[in-house]
Amino acid sequence: MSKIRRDYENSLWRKLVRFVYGENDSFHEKAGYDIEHPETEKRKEETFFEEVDYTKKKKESDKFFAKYSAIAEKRGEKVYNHFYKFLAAITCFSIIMILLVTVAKLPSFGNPDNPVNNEVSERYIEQGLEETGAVNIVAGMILDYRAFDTLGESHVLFIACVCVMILLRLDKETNDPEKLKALENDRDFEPKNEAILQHAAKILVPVIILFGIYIVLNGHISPGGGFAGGAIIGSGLILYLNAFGFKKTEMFFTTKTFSVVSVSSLLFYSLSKTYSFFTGANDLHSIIGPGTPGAILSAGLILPLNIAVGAVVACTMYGFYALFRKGGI
Amino acid sequence: MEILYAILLVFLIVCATFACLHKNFLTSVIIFMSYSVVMAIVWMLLESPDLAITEAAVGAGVTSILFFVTLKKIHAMDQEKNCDEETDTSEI
Amino acid sequence: MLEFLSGLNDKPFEAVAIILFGIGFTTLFLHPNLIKKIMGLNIMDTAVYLFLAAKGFIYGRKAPIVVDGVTSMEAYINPIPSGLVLTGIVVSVSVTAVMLALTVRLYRRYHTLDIDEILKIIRKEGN
Amino acid sequence: MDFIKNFPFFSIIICLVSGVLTSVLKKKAARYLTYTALFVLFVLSSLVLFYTIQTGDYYVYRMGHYFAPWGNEIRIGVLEGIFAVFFCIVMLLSIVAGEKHIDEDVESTKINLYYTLICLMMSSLLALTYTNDLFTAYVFIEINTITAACLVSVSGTGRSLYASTKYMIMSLLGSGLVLIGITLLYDVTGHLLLSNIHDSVETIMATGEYAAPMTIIIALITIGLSIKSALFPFHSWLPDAHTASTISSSAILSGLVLKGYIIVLIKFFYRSIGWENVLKTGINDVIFVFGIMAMIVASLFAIVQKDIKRMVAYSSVAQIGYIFMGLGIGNEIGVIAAIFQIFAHGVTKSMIFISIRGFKDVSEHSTRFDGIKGAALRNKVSGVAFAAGAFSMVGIPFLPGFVSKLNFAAAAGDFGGTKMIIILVALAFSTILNCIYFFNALITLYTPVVMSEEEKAKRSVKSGALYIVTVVCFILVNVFVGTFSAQILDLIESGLKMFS
Repeated sequence: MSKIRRDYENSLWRKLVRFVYGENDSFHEKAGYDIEHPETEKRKEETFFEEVDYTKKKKESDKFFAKYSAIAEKRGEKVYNHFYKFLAAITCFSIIMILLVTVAKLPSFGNPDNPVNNEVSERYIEQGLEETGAVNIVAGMILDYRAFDTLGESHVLFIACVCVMILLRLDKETNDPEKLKALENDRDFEPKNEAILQHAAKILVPVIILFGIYIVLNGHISPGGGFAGGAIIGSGLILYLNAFGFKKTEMFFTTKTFSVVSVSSLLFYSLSKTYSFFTGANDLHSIIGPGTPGAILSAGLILPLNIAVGAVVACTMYGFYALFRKGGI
Repeated sequence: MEILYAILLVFLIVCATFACLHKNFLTSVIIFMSYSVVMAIVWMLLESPDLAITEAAVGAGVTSILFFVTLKKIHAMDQEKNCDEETDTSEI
Repeated sequence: MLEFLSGLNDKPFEAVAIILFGIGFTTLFLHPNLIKKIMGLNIMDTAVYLFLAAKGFIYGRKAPIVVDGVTSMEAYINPIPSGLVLTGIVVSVSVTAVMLALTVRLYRRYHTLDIDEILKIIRKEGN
Repeated sequence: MDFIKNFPFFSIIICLVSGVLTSVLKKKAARYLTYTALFVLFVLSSLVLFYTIQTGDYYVYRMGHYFAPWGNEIRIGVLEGIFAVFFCIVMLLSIVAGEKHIDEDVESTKINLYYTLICLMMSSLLALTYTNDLFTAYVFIEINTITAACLVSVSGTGRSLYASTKYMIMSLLGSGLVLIGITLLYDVTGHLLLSNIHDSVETIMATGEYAAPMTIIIALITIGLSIKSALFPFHSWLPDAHTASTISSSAILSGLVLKGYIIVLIKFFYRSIGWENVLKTGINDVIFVFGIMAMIVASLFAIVQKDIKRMVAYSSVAQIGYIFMGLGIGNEIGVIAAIFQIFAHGVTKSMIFISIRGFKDVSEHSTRFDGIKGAALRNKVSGVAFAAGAFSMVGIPFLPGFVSKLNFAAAAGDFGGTKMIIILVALAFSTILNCIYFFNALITLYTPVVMSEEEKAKRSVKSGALYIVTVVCFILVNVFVGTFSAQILDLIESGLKMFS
């Protein structure tokens, strides 16, 4: 009998019901990182009065009373928890149903005469090649037609890196004891220099970084571009850091290179785009021509911009990992 | 061709639910990584290769690495706290 | 009851995208644990981008890479959603990185990942 | 094309470039670069404002060689000019006032990164006012969210980290809804440019083919943006965020960040959906109800607070309720009153937060009511500033708060019907509540406290001369906005005409 009971207990449906109704033991991380919930244990081995002298009994009853008021307050909170979770589950479910109903009424999937395929996308495809010179129309659209979005985009990545720096960077001259303690034990988290990882990295890292550079350089010809290539180069650097440790990576990638590379490529991006926007807005002739499509050095500004964006993305991705791991780049 | 769409989409939904429902963090991050990879494949099917490469490199790659490094950092802080207080914590 | 959902059967990708959006939204909204919240956030964002990419797809047309000079509109799908989703993916990564940095700092300060627990500790200690 | 038309674009690029540069400069260099950048911005924006007033019509600035639906475009009219000048003034004054206190709160090695956040926050605010494209607005909303969350958590105390996480989660819920709204809107109309969307929306409203999804889209974007601008039911992140952050961050957060999203909402209502269609869908009544509830309930919450900063934060939630109530009334004067309230609240609330930090200096870093008893007598300047801010919030003439309350009453009068009664009752009731908690704070601040000698020594730290000068400037700006409100209202009216 108990075997069926136990199967029923941890079957998926029972878990979903308990998730919806908020008994949080199926999700509350017992195995994970939370501290065990003290009050559930405490209540089990709670002892009542024994024969003790008056002062001790007074203290005992005070503690006893405090515990009961805690339990009452805890129950109030539990009721609130249940109510809040139930209400929240209802709102989420209603939002999903409303969205499903609206999507059912929207134009159908994949038919050519949707309102989306209008003269805007037609011009991107028809004149995309000779106006921007980019074989990959999406890259042409991102870096030439709607370049202001992508300018904002690379600044989103830059500001995220600044935020992570503010939060996680451990500077030597901070007087905050908690930070200094964190500073030492980060240092001893050097990777463990296993032979397997190092041999694999010796083969993989050059291939990954070469592939990343290929994706960046061919951004305007084949799919990919600055973001994808930068992320690939960034993960190649992370693999190198994991395999050979901080000392070796700091030989060629320190805070100085990080700030020089990311700031110079962001400045190049902003200034070149300022030039092309300014010339465009005031109908001046800009010296950047679309070049012969298909060749590497074609598509006007798109190639240098792809390299700049690739550099920013690579530095930022590596910066994220190094800041999390070591509290400094 | 339809069957492939159906299999991938069902896989996506299953991955998403289990990534959120699973108790252990490491397993849910791995399930999340597979969710990103399958999403990259779905974008290949939807004829947009740019997104597939970016999602694979950025979504499956860097986001999962950040999750792993956060778990490692938290586990490290847990160990350091434990050697102060000698309470046991379960393995990841 | 399901006749108003009948419009969905020829729209597989959008329906799945909305379901994934629901899963992500619910997890972000309901789950007390911070790492699961961030995962829910990621699932919510990728679901919206799947929806956006599915809107650009046209049956029988190829990816918007000009192949041997053919530049007629009938040969390629709509490039605009791809451009928007590319921008969106990088936004999701940067937001995830900032949220994870906050989680690490919170764990270093409060040694728990449960946001309700943290509120209790703040109320008790006052800072 | 005369050169002055480039200034809005130049101001955005100046912010972005100075943001990137400050991340590598030293502390002092980064500080002065930010000041010069913001001052140049102020000059450029005021020149653009005068230019648009002279020409009397908006102009469109094409970013790059391709016209609007294909390339990006920003659109500058009188209203955008006023917003830009307002943002520059409040940002500049908040940072200069907080200079000495930022050194105390933020780690010395990270102060240049703090100024990076300030510059990029400024660029996102300017881009949000100028942009005419919905997806560019989404990208800069994200920049705004990340910078605001980091401004809250920059001081690094446990409470600010918790407030920043909570703010980030609620804000990302909001931008998730905005993103799915934009996707559905793009799918139904086929355009991302606000003015082109308007034509497709007209046809949709006429044929009624996608009418149901249209209301859902408007509802999604409105709810998303109201979550981000802390409208009443979604305001739970605001009190924690404003109490825990540093002096300039809380001034900027309450004065400017909330306003950026409301500007995008007004632009979305006016330019892409069209004000009549919004009235037809009835979304403005929902906003009206939430605004009224915010005015009443948030003021009640503010009364029971024991910490002066939390009290002011809850009064911010009430003032945001005013703005949304103004939008919800539905007639032209209501929107004008709401926009004037954006300026009035921005200028006054930043001054109040700055003055609270002055009290904190002279009462051993405690902002609780029992801690700051009599603080205004010790720190005269912030006492006067807080009094001016309180009078403006309560609605004493010659101060901005009074003029906005007057406009709301006029808008209610013009609209008439049951709404008028509700508005007038709500206005009167919330003004009384305002009086209760602001005068209560004033009384505690001005009650003399007998202190022993060493207590007096401990509590008489002198805030710098720069702080005093900027607080005086803040008071002058407030009085200016209060007295010249007639001209400002005309500017807003003419701006609104060319806004759609």
